[in-house]
Amino acid sequence: MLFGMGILRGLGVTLKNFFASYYKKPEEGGLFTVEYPEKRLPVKERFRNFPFLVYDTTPENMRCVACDICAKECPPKCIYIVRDNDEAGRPLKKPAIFDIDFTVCMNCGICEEVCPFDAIYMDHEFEIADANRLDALLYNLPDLLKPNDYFQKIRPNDAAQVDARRLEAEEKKKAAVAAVKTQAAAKDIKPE
Amino acid sequence: MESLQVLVKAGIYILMAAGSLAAIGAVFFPNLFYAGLSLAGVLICVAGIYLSAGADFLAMVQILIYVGAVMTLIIYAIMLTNIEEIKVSHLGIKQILLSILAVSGFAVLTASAILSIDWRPLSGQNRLEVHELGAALMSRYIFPFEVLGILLFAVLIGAIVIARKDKV
Amino acid sequence: MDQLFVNLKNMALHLIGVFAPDWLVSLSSILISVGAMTFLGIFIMMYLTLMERKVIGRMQNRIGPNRVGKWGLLQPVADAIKMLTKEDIVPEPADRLLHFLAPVMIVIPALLIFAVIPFGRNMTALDLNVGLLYFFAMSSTTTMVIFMAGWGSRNKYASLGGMRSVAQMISYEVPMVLSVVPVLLSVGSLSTGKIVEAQADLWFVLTPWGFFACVIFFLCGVAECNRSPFDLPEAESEIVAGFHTEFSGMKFALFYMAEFMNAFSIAALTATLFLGGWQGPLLPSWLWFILKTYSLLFVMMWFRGTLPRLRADQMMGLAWKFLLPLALVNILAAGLHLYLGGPAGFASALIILLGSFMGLSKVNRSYVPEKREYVLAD
Amino acid sequence: MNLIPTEHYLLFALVLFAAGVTGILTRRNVIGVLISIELMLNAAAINLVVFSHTVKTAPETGQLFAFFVIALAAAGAAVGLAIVLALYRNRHTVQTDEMNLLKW
Repeated sequence: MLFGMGILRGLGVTLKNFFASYYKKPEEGGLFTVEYPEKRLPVKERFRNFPFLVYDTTPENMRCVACDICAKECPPKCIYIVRDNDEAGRPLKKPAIFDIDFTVCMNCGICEEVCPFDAIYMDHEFEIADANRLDALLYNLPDLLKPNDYFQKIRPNDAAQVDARRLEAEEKKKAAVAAVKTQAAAKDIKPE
Repeated sequence: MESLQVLVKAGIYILMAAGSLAAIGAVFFPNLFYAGLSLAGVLICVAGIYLSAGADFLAMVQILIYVGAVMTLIIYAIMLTNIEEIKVSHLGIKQILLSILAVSGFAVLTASAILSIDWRPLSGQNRLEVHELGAALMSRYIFPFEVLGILLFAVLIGAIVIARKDKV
Repeated sequence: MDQLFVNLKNMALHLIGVFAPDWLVSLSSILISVGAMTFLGIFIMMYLTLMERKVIGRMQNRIGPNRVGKWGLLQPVADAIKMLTKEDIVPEPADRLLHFLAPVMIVIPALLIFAVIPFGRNMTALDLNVGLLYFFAMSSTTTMVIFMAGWGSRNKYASLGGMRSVAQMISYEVPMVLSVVPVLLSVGSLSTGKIVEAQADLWFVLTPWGFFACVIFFLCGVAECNRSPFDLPEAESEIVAGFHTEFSGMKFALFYMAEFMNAFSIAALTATLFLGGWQGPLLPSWLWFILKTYSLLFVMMWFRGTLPRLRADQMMGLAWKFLLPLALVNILAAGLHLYLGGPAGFASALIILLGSFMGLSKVNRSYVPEKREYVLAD
Repeated sequence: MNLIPTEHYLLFALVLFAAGVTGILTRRNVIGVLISIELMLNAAAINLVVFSHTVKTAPETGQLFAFFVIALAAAGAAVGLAIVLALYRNRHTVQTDEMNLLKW
């Protein structure tokens, strides 16, 4: 073919691309850059950033029972839990201190998988940069606690499954309690 | 307007002074690269002198050929030959003084000859147009022009043959 | 409207003339032009960098700088501040004098070339009757300065880059000078002003030899300022950054400025020689000049956005084995066209040029091995 | 054109020529000698241009011959430097006084 044809075709492509970027829509070859701070791409549901603790209605009855499984399972060991105990010294099912060091956490989500009490889940909040490195990113209990409806807002499907499972466990437990109560009722009728 | 001419005259004298300084630099700099650069300075000052003498085509040709090509040749040669030897690039101080003495004798002689003659420039000289130069080049001086062409052609081939590395 | 800037300058001169002696007036007229040129040079350089980044961005489907200022308009200011405040490192073995002198001496010819460019009707700063030769003289002095930069910084990459870019600039200067000869044939004068006046009714690019000369001149011009497909000497992947490796801060800004000013003057001269400089139907003359020059600059950036870098031997081969013979044949065709005149000349020039173009491209066909058959082990 | 009396041009050319001659006499490096030769040729070219005003000949003679001088100087420099390169390749030196072997 003629000497310069390949070059001209290549130039044609870039020129078409140059003008397309002005009037074409993103899908059909137009400009698809999302200018970050002003416009944002929606975060996918399964996106996982640093974990947070879920509480149902008020921060007091949070789901975490300080069983320490997540602290053991965490690969980089960035979770630190101290169990709370009441005034008499008996241990309670509540953590007194629950720290996660976000500079160490690698967002792997293992704590979410191993937690038997659906207490800890991965968050979608990633703009948490801070000036000083050491204590600013060491999140303790009050910072980690977030309500359940926030959990439903950011991960609707997972939250729905978790709630369904909890409800069903609730029913089963209530049924079991009811069954125990009926048996007890039946037993104490006989002995009197 | 004559005050502007004073300015131009001063400019020419400055150019001459710079040219001679650069020439002395070109000769006496131990570092050859500096010598090359001061030669370029001389060439540009000489181009300025041509401009003042009314030969602007020549000034442009001078810059184009000399500073563009010959300087590059010289700098290529400097970079390709042995660099360490640059430091020792002057004869002993005695020879230098002797040669300066001899040359200044010659210079004084010629200067007295120059100053003794009364150079009256011809009146009615106007600035030469480039196309007049071209026409003359093609009519009166066609022979030297052709000879120059052949010579440059021969030099082209000769330089390549000499500088070629692999003696095939 | 057309003579806007000329009247502005005359008004300023009258103003000065009121209370100054006449030699000061003529001096100030020179100073006004020089000041305008220098400001233009710096202004062009700043906004060419922005234009280049925006255009190449848009070609690659991204936006290009739009953070600083409205559409990134203040980006050059930000770049300038960054470059000026950056620490100016002089490598220890480097030669102090050369390292300092090189950036200074590369900007001087870049600015001097502006004197000869006709920005509009009688808006040429210095209408020399050897205008075009002045341009070639100035652009050829940069070779020596590039050597100084490469050699001064005592760095292997820098001197290698220096040698390569000088070799490239010299081998592209020959076809560049020869491609301008047909224009001189038809105009008869070297002065850029006369060349533009001669293109009042017919732009040279519309004649066959004019088109080929324009392509050759533009390609050589792009190679002359080490841009786009010919930027091997300062290719990041090849030899770091070529001759300006060891320069940072203000010195690098000067090199950067000189490169863009050269690009602007090449585009301006191509427009002057072949696209009829400031000739144009309606708009004021200087606007026509700006339109043509910036469209040619767009083409330069277009090259940069598309074409891959040429290898060293391809680059040299293109200059000596393709552009030079084509430029010589072009002179022949232009002579024929002017001698015969009319359609006969036009046709003969066209035939000769197309024939030589096909012949040269056949000769320069790079060696492509024929299809290889692979014998698979059974 | 005669802003400056001709003598001053000639004196400037003389200075250049004298510098060139001293350069040739004192330089040990061959390239230094070539640089001095360029100086001398330039001095001659200046005289040619200046004399074209004072001597009654065709006005463009001086300039054209200066043009020829420049072209020849470029040719001379090209061959000279080619010889320097060849010399350097064989003798690994560019010092003038080490080239005393007549037979190659």
